[in-house]
Amino acid sequence: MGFFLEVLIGGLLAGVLYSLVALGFVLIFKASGVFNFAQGAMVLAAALALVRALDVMEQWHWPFTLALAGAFAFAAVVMAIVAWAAERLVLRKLVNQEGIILFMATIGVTFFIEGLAQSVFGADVYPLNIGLPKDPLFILESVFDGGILVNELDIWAAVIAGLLVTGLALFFQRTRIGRALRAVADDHAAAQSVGIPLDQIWFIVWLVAGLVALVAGAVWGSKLGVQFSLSLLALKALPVLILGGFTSVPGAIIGGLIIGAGEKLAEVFLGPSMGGGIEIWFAYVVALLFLLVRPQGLFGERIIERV
Amino acid sequence: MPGRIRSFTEALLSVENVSLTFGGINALTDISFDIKKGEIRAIIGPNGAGKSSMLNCINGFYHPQRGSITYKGVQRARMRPHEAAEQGIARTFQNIALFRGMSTLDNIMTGRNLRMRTGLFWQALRIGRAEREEIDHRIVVERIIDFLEIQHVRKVPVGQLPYGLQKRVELGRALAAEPDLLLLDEPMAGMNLEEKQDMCRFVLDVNDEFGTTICLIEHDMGVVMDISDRVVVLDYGKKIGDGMPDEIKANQAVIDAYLGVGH
Amino acid sequence: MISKAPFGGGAQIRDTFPKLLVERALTCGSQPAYREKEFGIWQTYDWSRVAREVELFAAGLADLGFRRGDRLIVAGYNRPRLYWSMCAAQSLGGMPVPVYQDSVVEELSYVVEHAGAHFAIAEDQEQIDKLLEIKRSVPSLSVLIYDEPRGLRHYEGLLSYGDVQARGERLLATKPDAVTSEVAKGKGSDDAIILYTSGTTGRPKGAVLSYDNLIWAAKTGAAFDGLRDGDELLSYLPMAWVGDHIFSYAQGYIVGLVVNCPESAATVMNDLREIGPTYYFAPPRVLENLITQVTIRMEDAGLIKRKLFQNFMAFARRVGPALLDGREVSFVDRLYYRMGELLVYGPLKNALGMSRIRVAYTAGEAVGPEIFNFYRALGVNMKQLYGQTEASVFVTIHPNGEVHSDTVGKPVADVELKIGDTGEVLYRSPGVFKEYFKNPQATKDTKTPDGWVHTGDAGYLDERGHLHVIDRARDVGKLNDGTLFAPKFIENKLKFFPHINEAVAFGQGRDFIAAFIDIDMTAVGDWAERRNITYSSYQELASRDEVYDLVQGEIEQVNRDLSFDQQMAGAQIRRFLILLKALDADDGELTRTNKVRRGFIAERYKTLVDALYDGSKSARLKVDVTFEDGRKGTIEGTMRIRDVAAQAATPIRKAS
Amino acid sequence: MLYREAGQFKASYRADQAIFPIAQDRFVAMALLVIAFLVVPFVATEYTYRAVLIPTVILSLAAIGLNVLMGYCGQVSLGSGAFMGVGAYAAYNLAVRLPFLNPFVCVLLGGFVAAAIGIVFGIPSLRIKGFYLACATLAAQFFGDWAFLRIKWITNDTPSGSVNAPPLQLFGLDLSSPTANYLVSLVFAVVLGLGAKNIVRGHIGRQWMAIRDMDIAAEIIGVLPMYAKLSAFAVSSFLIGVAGALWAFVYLGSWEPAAFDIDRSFELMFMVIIGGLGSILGSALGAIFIVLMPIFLNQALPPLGDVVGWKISTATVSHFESMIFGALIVFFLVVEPHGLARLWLTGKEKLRLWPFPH
Repeated sequence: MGFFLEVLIGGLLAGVLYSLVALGFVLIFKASGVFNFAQGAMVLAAALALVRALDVMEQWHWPFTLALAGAFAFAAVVMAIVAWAAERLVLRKLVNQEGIILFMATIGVTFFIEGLAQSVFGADVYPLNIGLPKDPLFILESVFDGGILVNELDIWAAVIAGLLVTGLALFFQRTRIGRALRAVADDHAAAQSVGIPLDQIWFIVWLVAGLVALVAGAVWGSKLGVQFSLSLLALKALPVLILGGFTSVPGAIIGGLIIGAGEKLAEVFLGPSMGGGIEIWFAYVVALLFLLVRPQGLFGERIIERV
Repeated sequence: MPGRIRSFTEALLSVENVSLTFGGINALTDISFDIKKGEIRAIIGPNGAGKSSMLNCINGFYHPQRGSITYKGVQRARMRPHEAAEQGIARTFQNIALFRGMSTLDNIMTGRNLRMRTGLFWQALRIGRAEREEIDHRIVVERIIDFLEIQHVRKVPVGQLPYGLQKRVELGRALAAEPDLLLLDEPMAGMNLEEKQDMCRFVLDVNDEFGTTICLIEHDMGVVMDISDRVVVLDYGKKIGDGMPDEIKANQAVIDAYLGVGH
Repeated sequence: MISKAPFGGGAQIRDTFPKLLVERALTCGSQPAYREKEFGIWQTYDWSRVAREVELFAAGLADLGFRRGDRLIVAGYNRPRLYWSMCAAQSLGGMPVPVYQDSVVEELSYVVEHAGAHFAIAEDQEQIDKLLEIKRSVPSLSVLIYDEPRGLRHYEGLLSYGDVQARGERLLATKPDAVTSEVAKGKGSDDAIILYTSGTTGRPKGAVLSYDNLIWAAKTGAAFDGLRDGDELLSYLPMAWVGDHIFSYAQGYIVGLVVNCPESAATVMNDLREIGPTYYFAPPRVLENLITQVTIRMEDAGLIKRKLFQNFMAFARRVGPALLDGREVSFVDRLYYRMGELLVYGPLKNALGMSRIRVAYTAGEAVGPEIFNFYRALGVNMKQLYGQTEASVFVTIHPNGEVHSDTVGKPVADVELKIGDTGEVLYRSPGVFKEYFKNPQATKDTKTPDGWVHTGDAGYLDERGHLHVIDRARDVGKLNDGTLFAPKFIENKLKFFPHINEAVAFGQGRDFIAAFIDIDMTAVGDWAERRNITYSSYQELASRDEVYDLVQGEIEQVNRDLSFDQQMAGAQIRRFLILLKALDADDGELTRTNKVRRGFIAERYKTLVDALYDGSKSARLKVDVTFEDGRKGTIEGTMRIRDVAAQAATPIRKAS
Repeated sequence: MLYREAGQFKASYRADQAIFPIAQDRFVAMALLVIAFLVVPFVATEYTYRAVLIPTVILSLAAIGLNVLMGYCGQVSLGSGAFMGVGAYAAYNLAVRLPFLNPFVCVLLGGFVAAAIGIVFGIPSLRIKGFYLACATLAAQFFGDWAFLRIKWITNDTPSGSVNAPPLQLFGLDLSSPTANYLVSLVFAVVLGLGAKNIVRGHIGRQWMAIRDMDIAAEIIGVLPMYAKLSAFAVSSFLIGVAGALWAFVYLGSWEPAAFDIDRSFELMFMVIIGGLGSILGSALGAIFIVLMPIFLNQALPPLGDVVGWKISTATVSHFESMIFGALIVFFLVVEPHGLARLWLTGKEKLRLWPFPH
């Protein structure tokens, strides 16, 4: 039982990180109807920018906090540039094309960003330390003997994710831009009425998604080290989206948790009997079965077809 | 040929007390009427009267919550659109629904697909049966192209055609299915007078040469009155008139609806 | 397609088209005879199919009471079935009477009545409607047959082409030789067809042509330009026109041309391109339109393409015709022309559907040399022919290697030409028509007892044996010394110059030719500007010395041309004056179609005409005019009269 | 300019519906075939076979397969790599378990197995569209990756997980030489490519395109979405599967699951987009392009780098590669969604209209 809980919690915490990536997708999809396959690549780019900048600044013997701040600032700027380029060079040109075309375009963007980021920042594995403690802790020792092992980093990750989500929630509810974004999600004409030009909105939303990617990159980076595999996170996040629905922030969170927990449990309890390594597809199969029952996802809106 | 009086007996399709709602909105309320074999039946009404919804019910794209639709004497349960097609119901759409990536010829050829049977293997070889079948149906389609006078755009992708021609191609695609019941959703919408007259001629010729029963929707009364045998008038999802064109012209409720009086 | 030989193969001498059809069906039954663009492809009918169609239709006609000598009106656009119906009528010893499909009810009605036809076949509803209207006033017209059923569903008392054939089938079942026996009775001397000439003056006249006429014409024409079995032809000109009847019908049977019928009049250009005929006829206006289209389309082309095009076309105009005529061309030029062929001429001919043309004719009106040569330059073997309905078309044609844009060629085999003392062209040939149907008077006027036919055209033969047609005979006069005087001929030569808008030549019954010149205000206007010659009004400009010099120069040029032309050398312009006012239809000086009304002008400007001939150096004009805004007024002024030196007659060489 | 269409009239529907209605095109096509079959074998070197010709030919076939699904039926798939794998492993298993079967028979059968699996993974397409479907196909991809790696039975329990193809021979003659490999692949590609072309211009192809262009209208005129979509999945997977089997048997010889991972899927998708959605010819052009581009970069970039004194490693080259591909995808989607094939057609039209501009 304790072991089960341990696995479960581990899974949930991993799921939080999936949610982080999924969030980026949702933001962009809501605002521009674009399924941004490049989200993973953005995570990679952000993390690379962050870690490389950090190294450089530490070489300059800046105090850690300052270096960290500087590095984040730099990474943020990089994401801003990415967002700007994406809007100016891709979205604007493909405005009111059907979704699938845009989707394929973002696959192109993915490859471009990956190539660029790696040729600029390098393609090795870079350990990232942003000061998050990594010690394992044991909780609930009173309940189970030996307690339950959780990684402190994961807890922090969860906290950060929590903050981020609340932040976004506030941003969407409270700020004018946030409301504008929601308006756009409903229909583009409405956006004009809010008084913010579409291209700006897209830029902003891509920027926000970029920042989310940065956070995700930072957390994953400090967990696994910054490396190419980060960009494959995108693939991890897809089932989350299918589950949660492309248009719902809470959906992303909950979907993330379900998938995270589900795949860990499956790996531990079913995996062995199936030769292991089933987590790479388990999430998908779950999502897929789910699709057939409820195509619009847990929280997505239903689409009514007309002639 | 205005004011022609033709009488028909056998009902091809009858609609009984059909009601349709979309999440609270009543698109259709308790509609009943019938379409007789061989006639030209018009459903008219101001925009948003529920005309298209009615058509969508008839060819199984929407499923009314209440009421029944009897076609060829069979009261039918929920049927999918392609089943309706198999039963000989073809239609055109208000805002043209052609296959933009395909040529005029191919678009009309798709109208024959129900009758084309050869399987993948023979298709891949494209010899013997497959090729013969293709040619046989091409012959039929060419007759239709000739009939609609669109020879000159035979091989042009429909996306490049002017609006009026696209409407014609769409009619051709419906005709290719050799339907018993042809549903036309605003065939003259957005046409100039000349195009409208052409379309009227085609509608009459179709009814005349192939004896096809036609049910057409229009929102402006003018044209329809001249070509249809009987007219149903809808307004806000309710039937407010049904009869010969002349009766309809005289019907006060109809006049009000068109003048926007009442409600 | 048919099991037994049609008509039982009874006929021996192939002296009628029905008999020729039998022969073709037997000897080359599976070769294509007719094609029609229908339902997206060229539906092809081979000879045995045609034979079968004709026999069935003929039988049907017979069953309907069509007898030897009856006439069948054929109304519509070129369609295989209409051609077949002609042959069917002939099978029964009847005469088809093709009519112009665009002729209005009145004209048509006259023809139907005059031909006394009981039968008519029409292409479609349009023609049927006309015939039905006629039927009311001409009750003798009893049987109406249609080809295209579209829209005729509710018409009463019509027969479809199919109905007739069905009747035919029934008849043949009981009486298998119903048609064959009739065909066997036919002789070459029988009347084959009546072609009504759309009368420019008075009622149309129906020229009756016999099989002998037509078969001679078809054979001679084919021999002249080496037409062969399987040559492709697009038949798009009115079936009522003798040319189409020879090319698309007679030569079909004689040579075995494949006759291709376009989808519709609107698609002719495209169909022409698809078929790529080897044998082609086009009236001058068609040729002109084509060139216009080409120029317009080239205008939107990029600079390089345009330059390329202009450059090569200019070159082609120099070398192309020479190559066609097989004259000496330097190796370099040949090479350059090959290049042009690849880059411009080939693609252009391809676009015009002329890639495969071996011989092309134009006739009718005079064709401008620049138009004519455009096609020769491209390597299209374009020729002029001169012909008439009464001659079964062929009188003269340009022989290969002797194509001169200023002549209409040499007489074809068996054609005798002579120039009447009035200068009128007369001919005699085996193709000469029998008579005008029910019109002995007209026949007598046109055809001399010994078989010479008056063309009504004035012309002459040069010593190359080429015929020049200069004018309608009735306009041609003579100077006192007896030299031929063809005013239109001279006026046209003058009008070739951009500065001359109109010209009026006098000379009938005078000692020499004098002319009024009406300058082209705009052309002369900017000519003057470029020489900064100042002027305030038309009158002033018209009386400037420089302008007189200009015009004089051009008149001398005309005289020089005339002098090359030993017939015309005597008829040169000796004096002229430039009118102070433009000739104007509002003043009745021109017809509404802008043709000069010579007589009227001679009257109105009598004083000036006299001045031209009494040797005075100037003449005074005072004349009422109507201005654009309709106000009346008078113009007066004095005009100088100039003498022009005559050129000595020069021997031919430099001509053409 | 080179076209001379006057006189090329069509007297039968068969002629009118021919793949190459224009004589000049027929000639070019024939010439290409002759070159590919008779000339190339005499000039190609071992390297060109291995690096260029064989990959191009086999991947063309795979691209045609994907194009059937994406370009003609409008169903996006990111799982084509896995389907190549299915074909490959199916063929492998048939070969090892039924040794009496000729390897090429196994290749074909592998295609059919892939078709079957394709239909299964196509079922979601009946409920879901667009990128939802894309995700579904990704599932196929990952499931494939996993199965090839973890299900030992598939790899016949080979410890390393890498498997070997049976020796290639037909009627006793050995086909292991590069030339033979090339010709074999070419035969498969040409024959199956022709078959695909025939299907897409027949009524089934029209049903696919109808679904692609406007699925609702298609259903209303009687197209069965299920039949249309699943048949597209089947045909597509069959072609891809055969290509996969060839890739394994003829090109790789011995291979590991990685040979059919998601990068292969993306590679194929790029071929289709760059080559031209909805064009058989485009698929081939795309394959040629995608195969040649890296080779070209590897040749061209390092020297260029030296010029500006910058040492370019192969890793960097591969990064450039993915940048360029990424950029190209966006470029084509923005500028010419119908890819190289459309560019080709436009050029051809210009030639036909020459000297006229339009």
